[in-house]
Amino acid sequence: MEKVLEVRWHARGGQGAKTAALMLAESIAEMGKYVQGFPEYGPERMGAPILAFNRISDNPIHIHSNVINPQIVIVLDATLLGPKVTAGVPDDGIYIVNTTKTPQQVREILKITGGKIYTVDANQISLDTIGRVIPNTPLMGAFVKATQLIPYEEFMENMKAELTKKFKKKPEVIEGNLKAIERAYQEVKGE
Amino acid sequence: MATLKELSKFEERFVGGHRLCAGCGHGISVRMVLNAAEDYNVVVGCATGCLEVASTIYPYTAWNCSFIHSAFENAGATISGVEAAYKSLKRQGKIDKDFKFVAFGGDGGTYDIGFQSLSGAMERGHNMVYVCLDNEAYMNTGIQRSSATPMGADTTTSPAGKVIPGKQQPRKDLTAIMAAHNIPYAAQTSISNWQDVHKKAKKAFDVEGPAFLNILSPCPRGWRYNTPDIVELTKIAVETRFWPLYEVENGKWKLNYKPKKYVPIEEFLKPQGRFRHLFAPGNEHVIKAIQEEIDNRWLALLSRCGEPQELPAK
Amino acid sequence: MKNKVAITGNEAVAQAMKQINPDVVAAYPITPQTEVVQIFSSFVSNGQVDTEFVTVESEHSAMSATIGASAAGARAMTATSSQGLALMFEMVYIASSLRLPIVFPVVNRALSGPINIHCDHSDAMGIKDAGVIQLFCENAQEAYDNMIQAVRIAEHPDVLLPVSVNLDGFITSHALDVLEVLDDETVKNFVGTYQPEEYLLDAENPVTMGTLDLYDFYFEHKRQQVAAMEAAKKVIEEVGREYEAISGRKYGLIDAYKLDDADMAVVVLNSAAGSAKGVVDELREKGLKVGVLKPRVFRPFPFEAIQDALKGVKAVAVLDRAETFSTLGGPMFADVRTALYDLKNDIKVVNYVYGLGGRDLRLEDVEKVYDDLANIIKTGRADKFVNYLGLRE
Amino acid sequence: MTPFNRNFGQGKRTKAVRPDMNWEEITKAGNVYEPGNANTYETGDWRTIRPVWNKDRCIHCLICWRYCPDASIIATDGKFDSFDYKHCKGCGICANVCPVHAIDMFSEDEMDRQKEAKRNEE
Repeated sequence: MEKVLEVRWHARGGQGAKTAALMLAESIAEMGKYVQGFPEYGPERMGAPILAFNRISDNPIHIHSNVINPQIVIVLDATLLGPKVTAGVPDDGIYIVNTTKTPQQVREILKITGGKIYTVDANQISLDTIGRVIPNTPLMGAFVKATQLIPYEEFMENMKAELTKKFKKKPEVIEGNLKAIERAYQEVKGE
Repeated sequence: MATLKELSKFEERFVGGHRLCAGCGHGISVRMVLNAAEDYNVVVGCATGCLEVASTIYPYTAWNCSFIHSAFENAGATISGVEAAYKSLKRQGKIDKDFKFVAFGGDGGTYDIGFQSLSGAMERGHNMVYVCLDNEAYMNTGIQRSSATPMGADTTTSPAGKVIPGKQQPRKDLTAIMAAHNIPYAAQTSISNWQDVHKKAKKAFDVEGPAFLNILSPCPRGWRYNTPDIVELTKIAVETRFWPLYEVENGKWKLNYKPKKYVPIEEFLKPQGRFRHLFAPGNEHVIKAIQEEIDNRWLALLSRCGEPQELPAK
Repeated sequence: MKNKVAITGNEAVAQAMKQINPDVVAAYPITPQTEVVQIFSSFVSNGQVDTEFVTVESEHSAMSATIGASAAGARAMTATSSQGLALMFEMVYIASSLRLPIVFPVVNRALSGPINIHCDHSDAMGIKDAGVIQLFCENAQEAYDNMIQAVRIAEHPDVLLPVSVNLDGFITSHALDVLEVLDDETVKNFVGTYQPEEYLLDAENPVTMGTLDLYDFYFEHKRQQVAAMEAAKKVIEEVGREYEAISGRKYGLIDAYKLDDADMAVVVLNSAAGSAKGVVDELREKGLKVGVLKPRVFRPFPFEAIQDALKGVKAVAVLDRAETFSTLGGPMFADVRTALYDLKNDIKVVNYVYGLGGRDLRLEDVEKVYDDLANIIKTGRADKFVNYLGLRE
Repeated sequence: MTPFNRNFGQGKRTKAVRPDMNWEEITKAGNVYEPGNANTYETGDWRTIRPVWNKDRCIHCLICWRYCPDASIIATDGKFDSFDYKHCKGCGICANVCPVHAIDMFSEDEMDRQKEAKRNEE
C-alpha cells in the first residue's frame, strides 16, 4: 500500500457507522498499520444522514483534513444511494452497500460505469445472527472481502479480541457479531 | 455548653491588626465561629469582600490558621476543592492530621454572585461549614443593594428618592433555601446571642457533611447606627422577628427563640440611618408592608417548626 | 515497555490522566471535552485511580475547586473546552498568579456566538496572556505525551504554573488514531509524587494564600510570574529530553519540519500542522524548498527557537485558527512577526486565518499558501498581510 | 539574562517581607507564611475613644472578650487581663456589653490632656 487509503461511510444516525469506523480502525491497527477513524459531527440526531471516515496506511498519517476523495465507500442504508455517495470517488472506486439489491441494480441507481460494486444484505444477516438490525458489523466482513486489504483470519482474530474487550460479560453478543461478519464475508456479491 | 472562661482558653484564630472598620460585626462573628472549632486544625476559605480584603493585606494576615481566598463568587467551590484534597490525601495516607473546613462569604458572595457555587458545594455533600456573614448589602464596594437587603433600605443602588423610597423588594430567604438542599444542618443566628452562635457553629463543625450558618452581622457604616449598639440592635432584630433564630437539623425545623411580646418593626428600623426616610410622612405604607412581610414569614416559619401559628401578643 | 493502541484523542488524554493518577479532578462536561470527564469518572468508579472526583456545577467552580485542591497540596486537574474555558477565564488568571501547578487539557472549540461546537483556537487564545503554559498537540500521541510531561513542567520548582494541553476538538479528540502508550509503572515513575513546598493542609505551617496585593507588591509578584515563564522554557526542554529517554519521542519548544534548507515556511499549531507536513512532503518531491514550523509551546512564546528555525527562510506564512478582530490578523501572526522583526534578513511574513468554527483545512488550501509564498519571493512584495483561507469571498 | 533565582519565596520560606525587598526576595504569589502576623500591624492609632478597665467592678464574665471585633481584650486563665491598645480601635462595644459597667470610654484627646497636665504638675 503506497498511498493512504481513504474510506467514507454513509449511514443514518443510530445505525452504528461511527462505531463501525472506529472498530474497523482498531482491528486494522492491531495488524501494525496506521489508521484514523472519525465521524463528521453535526447537530444531527437519530435518523439523519451522517458520514464517518477512515484512513489506512503503512506509514504514520499526518493529514487531518476531511476525506474528500475516498477510494472506498461503504453505505449502511440503501435509501441513501445517490449522488452524495459517488461524490469525489475515483473511477476505480469500490462501493460496499447494505441492500437486498444486486450490484447491477445499485450501479443503475448510482449511475456509474466504472468501479466495483459489492452488495450484502447486512440487515437480514444481523437479524439472524445478533437478533437485531445492526448492519455495521456484517459490513466489516464485506469490507474485508471486497478490499482484500487484510487477511480474513487475522482480521477475525483481532475482531474477536476487540469484541471480547467490549462485551466481557456478554459472550452471546461476541459470538453473534463474529458470526455476522463471517456470513457477510461469504455472502457478499461483487461485480 | 462551655463557659466563656473555658472558651477564652482556645487559641485565637482571627487576631487583631486586621483592618475591618471599628466595631464591624464580621470581626465578632468570625471570632465566635472559629472559637467553636476548638482545637481542630482549620482551613478557612473566604469570598472576596470586606472580611477578606481587610484581613489579608499583603504581607500581613490576620488568620492564625490556613487560609485561602481566590475570588468573589466561589468560596463554596474553592473550599470544596480543599476538602476533596483532604479526603484524597487522607485516604492515600499522604497526610495524617484532622482538619475542619469553613468558608466565609458576605451576603453578596453568598445570596447573589456565589449562590450557584454554594448550592453546588452543598449538593455534593462536602464536609464543610459555610458561614454567611449577612450585613444586608454589598458593603465592600460601598453599600449597594443585594438580594439580602431588606425592603425599604436606602443603599447606593436603591437610594431613597422622591419617587422610590429605597429597596422595593423583600429580602431573599436564603436560610430556607439552604435548608431545602436537605443538608444535615442549616441554621440562622445572630451575634446578639453568643450562646446561640456558639452552639450552632459547634453543631455545624460536628455534623458529617455540609452545614450552613447565616449570621446577622451588622455594618455600622452601611446601616448607620450608633456603633457600640451592635448587640442591642441585633437583639431587636430577633425580638421584632425580622431575624428569627432557628435551625434545620436533618430536615427537622426548630425555632430556637420565640419573643414573648409583639415588638413592632419600627423598633428595629428607627435606630438605623438607612431606614430614616421611612419615617417621613407619606412612607407609612412601606413600614406597613415590611411589617406584613415579617408577620407572614413568621407564621410560615412557625408552621414549618410545628409551632402554633400565632403572632406574639401585642 | 511500549504498547501500540488505537484510541481517540480524548481517550488518550483520559488514559494519561489515569496513569498520572491525580489526587483530585474537578470538571464539568462540555462538547468536545465531555468524553474525557466521562471516561475518567469510570476510572474513579471502578477504583482504578486514587482520585477524588468533584462533579462541580460549572467550569467556574471546576477551576475554583481545582485551585482549592492544588493549594491544599493535592495534584489537581480539570479539563474543558470553549465556553467552559471562557467561564473559567477569571479563575485561570488566579490559578497562575497563585502559582498552582494545575494541569488541564483544553479540547479546542470555537467560542460563541453564534454557537458552534467545532474546532478553532479562539478558546485557547483567550487565555494566552493569563500566565498559563500552553502546549499544543498535533495528534492523539502528542496529547498523551504532553499530558504526562505537563505534570513535570507544572510542578518544577522553577516554574509552578498551570499548564494547559491543547488538542483540536473532534479532529483530534474524537478521531481514532494509532499511538504508543507507556506502561503504568513508567508513567508513575516519570511523574513522581507531588511534594508541594507550602500547602493549606500542612498542620505545622499554616499559610495564607490569595492575599490582597496592592501597588506596593503586586507588580513584583507579576515579575515573579514572568520569571517562572522564562524558566519554563528550559524546564520544558529538560523534561522533553527525559521523556524521550522513556518514550523514544522527541519534544522541544517547537517542531521544525524540513526547515533546514527551506525558503518558505508555514507556521501553524495543532492538527493542521500534520496536514501541512503532508503537503510539504508532496511539494518537496517536486523540488520546492518548503517546510513547516509547529510551535509545540505557544506560551511561553519560544521566540528564540522560532528566530533560529526561520532565520534562513525568505517568506513565512502564519496560519491562525483564531481571529483577534484587531484588523491585524490572528494572535500568532503578531507574535511570530515580532519575533522575526529583529532578524537582519528581510523575511516577508504574512498571515492566513483559517478553519474558524471547524471549517476543514484542505490540502489545496495549504498548497495555495505555498504558492502565494513563492510568488512573494518572486516579486519581493506581499500585497496583503492578512488573508483568509478557505473562506467564500 | 541573569540566572533565575530558584530561592525566591521557594526554597526558603521568606517570613518577614519588607517594603524595600525586590521581586526576587518577597514571598511567592503573595503567600504569607507567618500565621496571624497582622498582630505586628498596629491599628491602635485608629482610636479616638479609649476603653479603660475598672478593676474593682469587673466580674470577669468575659462578655467583653466575646464581643471584641479586634481580639483586643486579653484574657488570661479565663479572666480579664488587659486591653491590647496596639490593636483596639475604640469601637466602644465592650463598654456597652459589660453588664456591670466595668469599662469606661474616655476621649483620647482628654486622656492626652490629662497626661500632659499630670506631667506638668510633676
